[in-house]
Amino acid sequence: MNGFEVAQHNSEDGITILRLKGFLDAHTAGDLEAALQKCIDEKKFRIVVNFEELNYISSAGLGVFMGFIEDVRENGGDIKMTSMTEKIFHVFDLLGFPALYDILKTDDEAVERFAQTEKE
Amino acid sequence: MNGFEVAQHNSEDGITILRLKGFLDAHTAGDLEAALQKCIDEKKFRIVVNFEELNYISSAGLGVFMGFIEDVRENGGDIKMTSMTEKIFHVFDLLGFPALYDILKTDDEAVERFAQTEKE
Amino acid sequence: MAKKVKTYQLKVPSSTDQLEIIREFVTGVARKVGFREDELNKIELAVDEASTNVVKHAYAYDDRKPIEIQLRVEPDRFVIQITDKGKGFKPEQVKKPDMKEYLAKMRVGGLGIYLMKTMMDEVEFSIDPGRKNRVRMVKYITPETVHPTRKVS
Amino acid sequence: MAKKVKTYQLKVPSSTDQLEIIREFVTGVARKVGFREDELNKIELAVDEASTNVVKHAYAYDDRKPIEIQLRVEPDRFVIQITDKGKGFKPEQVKKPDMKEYLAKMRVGGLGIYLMKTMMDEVEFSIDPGRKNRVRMVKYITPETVHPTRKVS
Ligand SMILES: Nc1ncnc2c1ncn2[C@@H]1O[C@H](COP(=O)(O)OP(=O)(O)O)[C@@H](O)[C@H]1O
Ligand SMILES: Nc1ncnc2c1ncn2[C@@H]1O[C@H](COP(=O)(O)OP(=O)(O)O)[C@@H](O)[C@H]1O
Repeated sequence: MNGFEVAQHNSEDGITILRLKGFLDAHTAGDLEAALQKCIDEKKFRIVVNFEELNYISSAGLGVFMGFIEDVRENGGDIKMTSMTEKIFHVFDLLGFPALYDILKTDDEAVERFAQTEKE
Repeated sequence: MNGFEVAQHNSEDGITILRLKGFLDAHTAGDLEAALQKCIDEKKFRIVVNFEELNYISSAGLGVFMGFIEDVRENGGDIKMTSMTEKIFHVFDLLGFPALYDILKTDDEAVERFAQTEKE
Repeated sequence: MAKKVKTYQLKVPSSTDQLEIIREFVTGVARKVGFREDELNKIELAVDEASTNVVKHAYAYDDRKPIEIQLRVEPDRFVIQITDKGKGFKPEQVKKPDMKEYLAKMRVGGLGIYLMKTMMDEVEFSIDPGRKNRVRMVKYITPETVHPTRKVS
Repeated sequence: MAKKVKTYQLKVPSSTDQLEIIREFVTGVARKVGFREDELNKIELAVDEASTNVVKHAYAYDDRKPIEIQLRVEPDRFVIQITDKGKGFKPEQVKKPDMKEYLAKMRVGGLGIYLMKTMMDEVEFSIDPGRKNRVRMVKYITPETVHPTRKVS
């Protein structure tokens, strides 16, 4: 069946990209939590989460991001979100998440955004 | 969801090709029956059934072919089957259908086979 | 002639690894009803949230307990009932989350019932702790929610 | 410690347009058990044939009647029970089709029970006409039938 996967890529500019795939619900949220916790443990606070291949998200999945964003930002980093399908964006949008998170079209835009913040 | 479709193509050499798609079970067998009945009614007795995009077949689907083969052959025609996936062939094979039906790799082979019978 | 009503029932162990089977069952029936893709997505999410609550809150992750989903397809509505025999709760005390405050405080949970209410046309709880706690959610069958090829009665 | 058994139950109207939902439910659970793709195909076909028989023979296409599918995942076996309250039949009088004769005479039906028996490890009927007719089919969970990553108990 479907399942859920997180693939981690480390870009050369010290940014970590997490590519989500499949179905993010109360069953699989723990996997995302583990992946984000690993970033924190390794002091990788500049995180891009790519949603391109994510087919589904429930509030359990949304909650994971809420659980980490504060910690990440306090350490000078951020969680930026990219490449959401309309279906997924709809849920984020409905809950007003765009007010709290940077939601961008592409990973490049997210990386660019990190570079800008650096300069400031 | 899945459903079932039959697409009919008439080749120039008077052969009718039926391309099956989707799931052939007791619910959808009637659609195949209607398509074959239409061939008979139009006196198209040289029939190629292409299974390439058929994902599933149950005995209700197998039964449809049994219901027409005699009639078709008595009229000098045949039902030849092509492009089965391993999954589908497995069911036909298990029941010994290859002894009764020409099961071929491609539509071209089936057309060729019809041409040969013509010459004999 | 009486209008036809079709009923469906699914009973699975109460654990999060069943959510996928539950979602597929409900969307399978809802797709057959003729609901549009975006309505299917809403129904799927509402059912997931309600089922997750049963697993988490009603039974505290005890997978020996059953979760029961009942569907009724009526001429003008699709009715989903999710039943547990768990500890129950006071739905009237669950506040609608203030999303501004929610986001400001970066809370982790508390969105499930809100999403259910947003996704469905009716959401109603009936609670009898330990015996029968049930959430009943309704999606109307209208020209807006179903495919045009489906004739709405 | 007692070995864990998980049970699942599905109840849908008895009509052929439910076959897809039935197949998806059973293969969904069986996939979770860890069965290999070819075993999933066999289970899917056996369940379809048994369910088709209920729709066709037990209830003669009366879709107000329910068809019930029960699944049990035991440590070493996957048990499927399909129950109807229809007219029943005498399973011992259903002859194994002679495929040579079958093909020679180009018969149209009569393959369902044969396929069920070929696809599954055990097939057993218990008949009580009008009350409870049940076919019980078993697929063993062995290193041959499940994926290597799944640990067989
Ligand atoms: N089926 C249920 N059984 C018991 N309590 C429930 C049930 N559904 C909801 N609740 C209660 O309602 C509260 C709000 O639920 P919800 O909005 O889904 O948010 P969350 O599950 O994230 O807490 C839960 O925290 C729980 O106390
Ligand atoms: N659930 C059932 N209720 C009543 N009769 C049944 C049932 N299942 C099978 N039968 C009987 O057994 C016969 C053989 O079934 P089967 O091998 O599936 O072939 P077919 O359904 O094509 O006749 C059927 O014709 C029917 O008389």
